[in-house]
Amino acid sequence: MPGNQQKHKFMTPLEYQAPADLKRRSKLISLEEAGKIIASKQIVSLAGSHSADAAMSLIRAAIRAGAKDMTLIPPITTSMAADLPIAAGMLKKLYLSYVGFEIFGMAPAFRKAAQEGTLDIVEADEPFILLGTQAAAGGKPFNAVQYLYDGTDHKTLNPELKKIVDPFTGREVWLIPPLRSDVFIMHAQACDLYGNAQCWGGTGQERDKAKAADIVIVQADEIVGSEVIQKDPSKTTVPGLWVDHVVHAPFGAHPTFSSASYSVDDQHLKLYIDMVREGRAQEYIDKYILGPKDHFEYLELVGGLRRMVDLRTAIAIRS
Amino acid sequence: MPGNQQKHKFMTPLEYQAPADLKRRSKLISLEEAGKIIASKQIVSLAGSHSADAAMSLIRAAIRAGAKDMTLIPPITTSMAADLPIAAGMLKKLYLSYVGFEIFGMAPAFRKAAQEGTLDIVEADEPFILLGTQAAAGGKPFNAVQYLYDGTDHKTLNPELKKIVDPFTGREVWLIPPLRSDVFIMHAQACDLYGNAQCWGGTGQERDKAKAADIVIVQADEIVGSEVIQKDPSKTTVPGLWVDHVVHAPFGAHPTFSSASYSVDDQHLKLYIDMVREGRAQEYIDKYILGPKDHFEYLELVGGLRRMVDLRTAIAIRS
Amino acid sequence: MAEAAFPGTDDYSMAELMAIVLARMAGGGEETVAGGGANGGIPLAANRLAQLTVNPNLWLFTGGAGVYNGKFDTLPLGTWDPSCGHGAECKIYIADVVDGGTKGLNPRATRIKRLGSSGFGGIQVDKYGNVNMIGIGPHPKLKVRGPGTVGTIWMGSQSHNIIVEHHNKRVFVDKVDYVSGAGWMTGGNSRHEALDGRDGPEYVWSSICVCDFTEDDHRMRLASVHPGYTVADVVANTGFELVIPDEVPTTTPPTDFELKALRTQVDRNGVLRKRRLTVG
Amino acid sequence: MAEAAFPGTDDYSMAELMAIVLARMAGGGEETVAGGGANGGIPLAANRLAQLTVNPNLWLFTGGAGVYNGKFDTLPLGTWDPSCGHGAECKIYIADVVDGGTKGLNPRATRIKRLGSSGFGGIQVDKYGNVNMIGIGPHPKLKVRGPGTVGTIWMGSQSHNIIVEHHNKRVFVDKVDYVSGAGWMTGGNSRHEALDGRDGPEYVWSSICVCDFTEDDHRMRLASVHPGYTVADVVANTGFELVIPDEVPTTTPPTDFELKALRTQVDRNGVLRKRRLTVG
Repeated sequence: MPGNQQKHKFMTPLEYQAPADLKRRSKLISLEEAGKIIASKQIVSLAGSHSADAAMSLIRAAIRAGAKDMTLIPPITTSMAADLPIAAGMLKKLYLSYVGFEIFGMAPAFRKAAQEGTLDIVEADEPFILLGTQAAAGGKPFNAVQYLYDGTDHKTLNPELKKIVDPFTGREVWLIPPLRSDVFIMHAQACDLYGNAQCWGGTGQERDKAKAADIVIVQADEIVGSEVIQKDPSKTTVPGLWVDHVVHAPFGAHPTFSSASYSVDDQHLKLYIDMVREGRAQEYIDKYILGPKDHFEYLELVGGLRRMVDLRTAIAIRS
Repeated sequence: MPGNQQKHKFMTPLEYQAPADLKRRSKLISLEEAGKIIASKQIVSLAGSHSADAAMSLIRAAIRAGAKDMTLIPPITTSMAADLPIAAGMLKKLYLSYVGFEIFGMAPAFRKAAQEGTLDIVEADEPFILLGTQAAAGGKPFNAVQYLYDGTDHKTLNPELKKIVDPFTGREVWLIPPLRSDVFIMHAQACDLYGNAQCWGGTGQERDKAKAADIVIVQADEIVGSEVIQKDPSKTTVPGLWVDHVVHAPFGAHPTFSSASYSVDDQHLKLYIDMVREGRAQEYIDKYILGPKDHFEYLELVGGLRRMVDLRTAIAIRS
Repeated sequence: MAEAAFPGTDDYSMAELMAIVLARMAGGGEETVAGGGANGGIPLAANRLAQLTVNPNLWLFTGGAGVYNGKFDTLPLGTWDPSCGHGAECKIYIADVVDGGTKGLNPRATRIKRLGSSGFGGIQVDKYGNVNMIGIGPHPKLKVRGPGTVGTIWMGSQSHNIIVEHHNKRVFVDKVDYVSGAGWMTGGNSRHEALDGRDGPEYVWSSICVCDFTEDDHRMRLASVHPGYTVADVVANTGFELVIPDEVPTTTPPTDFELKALRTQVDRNGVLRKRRLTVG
Repeated sequence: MAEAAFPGTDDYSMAELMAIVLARMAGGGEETVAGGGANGGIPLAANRLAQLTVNPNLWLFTGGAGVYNGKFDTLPLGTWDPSCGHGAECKIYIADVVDGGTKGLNPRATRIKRLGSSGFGGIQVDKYGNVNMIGIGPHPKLKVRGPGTVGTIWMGSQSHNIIVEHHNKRVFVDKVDYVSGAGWMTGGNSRHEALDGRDGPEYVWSSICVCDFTEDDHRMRLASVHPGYTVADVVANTGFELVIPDEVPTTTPPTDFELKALRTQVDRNGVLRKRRLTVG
């Protein structure tokens, strides 16, 4: 039987098919490998919310790997996760919903690029990004909304919107096209080796973004054992099945928040904003992105263990 | 100031607006009241999966309250939660995806009504129900899918499907209309007084079904304190904001499973199936639905505390 | 650009006044949902304050953090701050927010969830309450690029208020360069006709006054002026002709009860007290 | 209707044989997702068995219970049984299932998740592998009403196999009364043309044999006959002309290793051992 080449696999008993090693395959790769994968793609998609839960270590790795002229499908709201790639020349095109640093101010690289016309901006919005992503997640031709755009200038500024007559009611409705990506990069607080990723906060854009992507890469603050994941399957934000690669990046969301884990580094955000405003974007990139030889050198540069522990503690003692 | 009738509410300080009682309003009502509300509506929607997590106590209450000629938007798969209402004459119309008792056999009342032509059946399916519900959840005009129906007879059997030309690609695509309901009734393992409902299993149809309904009623095995809910907000399946009424119905999913709580009562399911098959549906309804004066009398009739404890234990000692 | 600190007293900041005045709108005990801006936290503080003092049935919505009913007593950085999640009762996903926005409030629905004092700001607001988050100048190479429009489009599906923390003629313009959030559109019946009968904004809350809209034309009308400012101050800093009624009351200032509740139960770290809004 | 228990021996039941033969398809270590039927559990047992013995990278999908990778060692009632959730790694929502189904496998996608031995049954299956879950007779007052079509429509987006536990001429018909799951449609290129080049079913697994499809016409062809049955038995119980190759092997029977693994790690309560499938 073992030597017998069968026409049909179902004729060969299981004991002759068992692999030499029954170990489940790990999806862990290095941050550097992940950066190269991202840099080899055209369209990248991100999750997170404002200055929270951004996949910053993957973005830095992609910039280090020479990512250029990419298109970004951002989350509904974001700050440095869009602004830094713009500052670094990583982006050619942006689907805009909201890029700003909230109480810390406007996004300096974004604003400059937009006003100088060096960035191709699609005048999108919250439903456009979310419903377009939902459409791509299900391989649907489009997603439809009623009346909403009639009251705004999006209908003329965003050429990707289309109007048709609803055959059920005879009324005009708006169609949003699918927004797929080549690679979706996401931050998680915890992930096992097989890609089961837990986000402890966030706005729940991860599942649709993962489904709408060809490749999914997770950066995790912590790699946890399967027993942690199995404690409560409802806490797994994205099933490992959909995840291609896992990267271990402690404090990888720095300088943004990591929900329920560590605080935003407001000092570093301000430093970034100030440097870019002052025309010193390249200096920032040279020092903080291209300078460090790996993720841990970056963490040293921004304050090391002492600062990281402070940011963790800030979550607990906020007052 | 207090006696001063202000034109604008913002002119009146908070201390003069404080209600006599600052207590948060409870949404708890009796099962009987809930039954009357359901019976006063036309279109009812259900969640659950096969013979698990069905809102059986609310269905029994609706039948007792005289519910007639309703339309049912079922979950993707269901058994007694559709069959009993058919047996009791509660339904005039059914959006069909799957009604059957799995290893226990075909659904007897459904099959009889269908073959005798006494039930109006829309030949729906999994994507039709789910995507139609999603469309209604967002007030969208329709949901679209590509190519899928081309290979089947649904395209001729289900008159609610429409075909249009996708303006983005020029290809023909299928449109599914919104499937709203007047009332969505759902089973939860736990719920607080404000409607925050936890489902410990299930297929996650609850949020969309709640959003697609005018009224939402939750039956809960247990009413829990807010502190239980606040332990982990990610475990709240449906936000209380969307819930209109909460009913306390211990073992309310009987005879179906309640996920992670108690087992299916296979003996009772078989008894039901046998009686309906033998033409004794009315006898079953008289005895088990109309006979008991309340939910606890029903539980007594089907075995009381001894049987309920057995069904709970069966979850733990399955072997 | 003068600071809008309360002239002649340090008793409260104008940001505190705005939060308190907004909170007063959510009284009554009716079940309602209300959130706050991503930026700054005035409406967020307002709605938490209302929940604790006048409306326990208010659902506090913090979409960026993805939860309902966070139990904070120190003010988060905005609705997106993950610390909004402390003691929350339920996750809220962006998909749910979008479904709520695309559906909007159906006036014929049997179950209407009134929106409390949530609001949208913008880089421009015009006399009909239209909001612009897109930018100023010819598109696409805008002279001033706005941050993007996020959910201002929801102004079209529900009656959202408008919150403006810096009152000046650059913000209050006769006609916005672009509409990203629909107010009363071009006034009169224009909005009801375009948007299925849905009402536009009820109020505009600024650092120096409150405005509402006239009943027929839906033009912006002065409703009250905050203590320390005059009708003339408002007119001088507004870039279009406001409707000015014969009598314009002074906004009822924050009471001791209100300030104490705000400072001990909502904003223990005094974020709003330290905040300086501007006029002019 | 004769029982399909293995003639001459009580060593294993035909349900056990089917589960084991199906499990063999999922060997190889490739990352794959595979589920099981709502009814009966043969594919569910098969895929759990494969996961434990030949493919640790298989994701066990139990959609009705809403989880991936439940760690059961006694057989649940079906994929909908909440006990599938023991030790699961992730929730799977019907919305995700539907998104996967409407998207299907894109042959040009860089990341293809091959489907293991999941399958759909039906009340009728025809010579091109089309499946009918709707009913028999004129619509809508059908002579025999099927349970509804649930997700059989996903046969159109991915190459799902067909599992038939009761082999007889009522199920295996020349042409199904209605198509609820698209097989190779009318044979030849018909499916590739209608469904964007997506392949149809690869195998049909029945209680007495395994069939595949011819390469050009895509007509059902006998691939092997289970021990105890003959080609003549299959032909006599099939309502259309099967393609019969010159040599039809006997299905390799379950080995001691396979039976032991099935009975001690997957189906400790012997559900499949007690199950009696039928032929004729």
